[in-house]
Amino acid sequence: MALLEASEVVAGYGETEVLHGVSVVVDEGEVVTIIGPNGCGKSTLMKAVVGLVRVRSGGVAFRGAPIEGLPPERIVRTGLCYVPQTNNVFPSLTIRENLEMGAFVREGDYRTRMDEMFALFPDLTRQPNRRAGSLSGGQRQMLAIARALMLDPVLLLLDEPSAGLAPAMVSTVFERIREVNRAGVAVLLVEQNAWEALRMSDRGYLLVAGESRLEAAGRELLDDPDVARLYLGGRAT
Amino acid sequence: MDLLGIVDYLVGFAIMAGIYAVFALGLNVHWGFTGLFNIGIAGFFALGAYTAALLTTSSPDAAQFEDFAFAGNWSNLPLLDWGVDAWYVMGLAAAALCCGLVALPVGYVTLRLRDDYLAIATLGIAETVRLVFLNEKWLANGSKGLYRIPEFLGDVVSPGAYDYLYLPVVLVVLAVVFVAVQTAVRSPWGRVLRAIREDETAAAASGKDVFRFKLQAFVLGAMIMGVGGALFAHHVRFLAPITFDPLLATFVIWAMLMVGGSGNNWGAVLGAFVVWGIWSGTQFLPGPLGEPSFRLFMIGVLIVSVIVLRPGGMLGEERRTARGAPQAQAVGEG
Amino acid sequence: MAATAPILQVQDVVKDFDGLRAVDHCTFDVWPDAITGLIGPNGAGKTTLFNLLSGALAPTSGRIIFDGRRIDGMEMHETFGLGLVRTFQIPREMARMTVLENLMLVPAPQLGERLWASWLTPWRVARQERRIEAQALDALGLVSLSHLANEYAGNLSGGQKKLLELARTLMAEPKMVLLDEPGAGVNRILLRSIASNILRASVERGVAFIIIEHDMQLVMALCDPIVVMANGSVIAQGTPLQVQQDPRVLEAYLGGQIHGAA
Amino acid sequence: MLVALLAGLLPFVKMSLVVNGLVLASIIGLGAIGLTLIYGILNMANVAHGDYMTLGAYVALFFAGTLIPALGAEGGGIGPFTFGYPLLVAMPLSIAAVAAFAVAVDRLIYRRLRERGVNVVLVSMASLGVAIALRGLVQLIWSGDVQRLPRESREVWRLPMDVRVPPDSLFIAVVAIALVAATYLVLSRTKMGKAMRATADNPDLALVSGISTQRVIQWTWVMGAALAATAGVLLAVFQANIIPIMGWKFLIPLFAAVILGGVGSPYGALAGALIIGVTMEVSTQWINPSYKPAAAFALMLLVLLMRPRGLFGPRQ
Repeated sequence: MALLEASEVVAGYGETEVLHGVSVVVDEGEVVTIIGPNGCGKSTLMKAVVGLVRVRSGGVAFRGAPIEGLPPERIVRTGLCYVPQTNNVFPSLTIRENLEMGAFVREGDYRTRMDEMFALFPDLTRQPNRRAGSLSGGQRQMLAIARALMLDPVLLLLDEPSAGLAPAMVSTVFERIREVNRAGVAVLLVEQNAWEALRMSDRGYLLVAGESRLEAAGRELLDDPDVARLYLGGRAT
Repeated sequence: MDLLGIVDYLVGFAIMAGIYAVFALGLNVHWGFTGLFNIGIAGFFALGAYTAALLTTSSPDAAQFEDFAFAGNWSNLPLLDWGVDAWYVMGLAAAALCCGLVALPVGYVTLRLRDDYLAIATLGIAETVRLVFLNEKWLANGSKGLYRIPEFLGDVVSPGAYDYLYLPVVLVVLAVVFVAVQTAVRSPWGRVLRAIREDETAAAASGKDVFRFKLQAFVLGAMIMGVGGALFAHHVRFLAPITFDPLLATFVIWAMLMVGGSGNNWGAVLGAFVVWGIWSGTQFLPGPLGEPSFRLFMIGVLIVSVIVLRPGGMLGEERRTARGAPQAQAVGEG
Repeated sequence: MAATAPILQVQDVVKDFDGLRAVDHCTFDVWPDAITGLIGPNGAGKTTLFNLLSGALAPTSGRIIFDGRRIDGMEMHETFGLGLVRTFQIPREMARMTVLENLMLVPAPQLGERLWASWLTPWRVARQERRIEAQALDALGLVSLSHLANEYAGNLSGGQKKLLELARTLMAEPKMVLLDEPGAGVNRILLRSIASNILRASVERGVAFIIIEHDMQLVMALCDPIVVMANGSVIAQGTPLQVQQDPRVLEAYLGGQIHGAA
Repeated sequence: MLVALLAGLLPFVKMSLVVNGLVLASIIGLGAIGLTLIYGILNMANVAHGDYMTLGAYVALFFAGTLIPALGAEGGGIGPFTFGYPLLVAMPLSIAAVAAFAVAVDRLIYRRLRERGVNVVLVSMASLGVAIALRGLVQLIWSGDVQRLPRESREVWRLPMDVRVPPDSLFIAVVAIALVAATYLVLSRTKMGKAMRATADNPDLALVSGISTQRVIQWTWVMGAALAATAGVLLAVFQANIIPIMGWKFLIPLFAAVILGGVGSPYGALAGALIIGVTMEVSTQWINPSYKPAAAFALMLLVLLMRPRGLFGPRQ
């Protein structure tokens, strides 16, 4: 049984329909990347899965149980955590408090988990009482991922973790994501930075204009000549 | 009550409802068309009333009051005597002017900021105006108030018949204000106001100086409220700071506009008559139901109910359609 | 390019938010007879740049010169007054006003926008209103929305709102239009009509355009030159062909040495 | 700069006015912190906040002045204070009552409006309706006349520098400081307090972190109303009388403190309250004391003219 199974998801904002029936599957322990040109609906798909955008038709099942239509605060309790692309930390809260908020629905003690996070993201350890608003872009991204991991999720949804980061920072972030995955967490990744992302992915999907166009193993998708063409115009064959 | 008593009552009722309709129109310019949140109508109400009264009232016997110098009664000056009570008209105009002059600087400071800052600012105006008239005894006799405010046209009719003379005056002023407001909000000027109410950023992206229009609307609405205050002064002919309790000088007017339908001038007038009818009708209710406190409670409940259950009020906003354009299919309210 | 001087010069513009740099020393020119495409990955700073150009935001440093005048730090209604008009990614219509009113709002300066005019000289206002109404109906005709003139704008569909935005820019008789994703959420047929409207305005009226758009087919077909942004800076500019073949552009979109991987 | 200016004036100011100002400031502070929390998390100007204070004062009056004496529990005074033990019992009861009222009103009215996604100004408008209805209700139950808490003592303390304070002032200051400290602890130490700050920061991220907005809003009302009720009781003690309009009248200094401090910032509200409270009292050295609210209003306008986002708000 697949861990996450989104089938024929239709969703959008207001009058505008962005996803016209997208299907994506993530298995236990996998890294799956969704690539596609801007505006193809990658972020919308993420938001639909976590309940921030209403799924108009189609279904989302997590560990076999349907989760579409549930409010976000219920969905995260099922073991599925999400890191938005922007505004993904609480700026006026400290690093430590941000992590606590990540563990909001966790029963009992979360201190061990927090220590694990500090071990995984050493950048955050130095000043745990620093306000998140004063962190650099890379540090914020680490904090955002750490916040989502506080719940010990089975599946982590990352929306463009490399966006707006300096190139050196990008590889660090990807390195951390790999470590997270090695610890047994499945990752669903939306990325512009297709090359880096697909290299570490088990599988990839290409999304164009709200529809899934291609599904392939990570490296195969990388080598597909159609991909570059789809990104920069011209016709796909 | 005999027939004459009933007619007397109805005339008195119509005068008050008419005066309130003027206020409701002023509030409509603020809230209904521009989205300005004014919870200090009482300030402009009092300022307008006192201005008109001070211009026209002759000094009471000063010997009775220690620190009462009286700053008013400009009609004694032999400047103007144009026959048909020019000073009454001057009073109305001065009331409007004064309110405009107070609204201008306060609006200038707060209208660039968050929408709800204006609410606090208007509350501040109301309280400051009240305090001035309460404490500056030399100006308007403090808490004892001004009395013997002259009737329209002086004393041509007996006090008992004055209402019959004054009702047409109120209705004429109401009509003038109504036409002026209706013309203004239907003009391109009013179109900009409604655009600002709908989406400030988009209005700015359409090249409109949002701040300037908001300021104009705030001042115009305040001036209309000043006129309402002046009408009121010459009707009750007695003013004291306690007259301008927020209940009857602010809250009731909000209830009128919300019930009638904000954004619709006919609604504002209708709301004034309906709510004033309910207000003055319920005083005859038996027991605690007729008590002012219960009616105050009901006014609050009424405002909340309209917002929750029927945001458009009785009439709702009119849709402005163009004759030159093909007719649209019927579609529900947006 | 026939024009002799650029209509818009963006010079070394920087915008910081809360410690993050959204626009990083951007410099480029826009020519009056061109439809310029502005592309780049999400988070590249394109919309922020639009906000800086239109006056919704003030730059942290740098200069923006439009039509020979410095406009950085101006307010939105001021840049509009100079003939620089923008649209929004998510259309912002006046929901409880009719479609026609939404358009009639735009032309400036209108006589009737002075409060006194509608009281003292209503006939002159009415005359101007008739003219503006005719102009608005024309603009509606161009974008095929005539049948909805008296509908509340809030009741339009997403695509129709996009067309309304476009009509709004036409009403302004601008020198330059900034279009933020005119194609998003719009079907193919509508997209074609939007594109032809843009082209017509550019050719017939000499309006300069900058277009942010994700539909690359549309960009490549319509725009020349194309400016590519990534991480807040301009990384390439040139003809569609040049941009398509520029390895830096491919890298910005796909990350890392894509050719090295193959 | 403004602070420096005020400090420069200090030598010319009567100390007793400053002390009085600090006492007033602690009452304003309690109200303003609640108001600014509601502002920050629900994004609405709660115009009924003053009337929540009024309700708090009247409920306390009911317990301390009516119910407890009627039960025959003669309290007698506590030390030099004007009030007796009944007030100490009445205060928590009043807090509970006002908090319950605020939560009920939110369920009944504001939540529906939020779910409908209406403009925030319309929600504030609804709170105006609530303010009016609440005042009517208070008048209906307790009449519109001036009422007094039972008064057990009339002592005045004489301190150096010609400062004379009633002992009640000490009580007011101590209760206020204790509650501000408690609020600080709740916001910085408890999970719900942090969740409240998180929701004010970024509502969507709070949602996907599993924080239930509904519960956060409920607790915001509980805290805001509890602080307001306490402020109401303290105000009743401070001015030695209770009238239905007392809370509405208090809105100006409340909002002035909130706006000065930058909307949504509890610490800012506290600082704003200090400035407003001291200004109001000290202004009486030169102007007619009844102009105090006008002084608060003028100061607010002055600050908005120079710093539109308040003294402690973000700069951009």
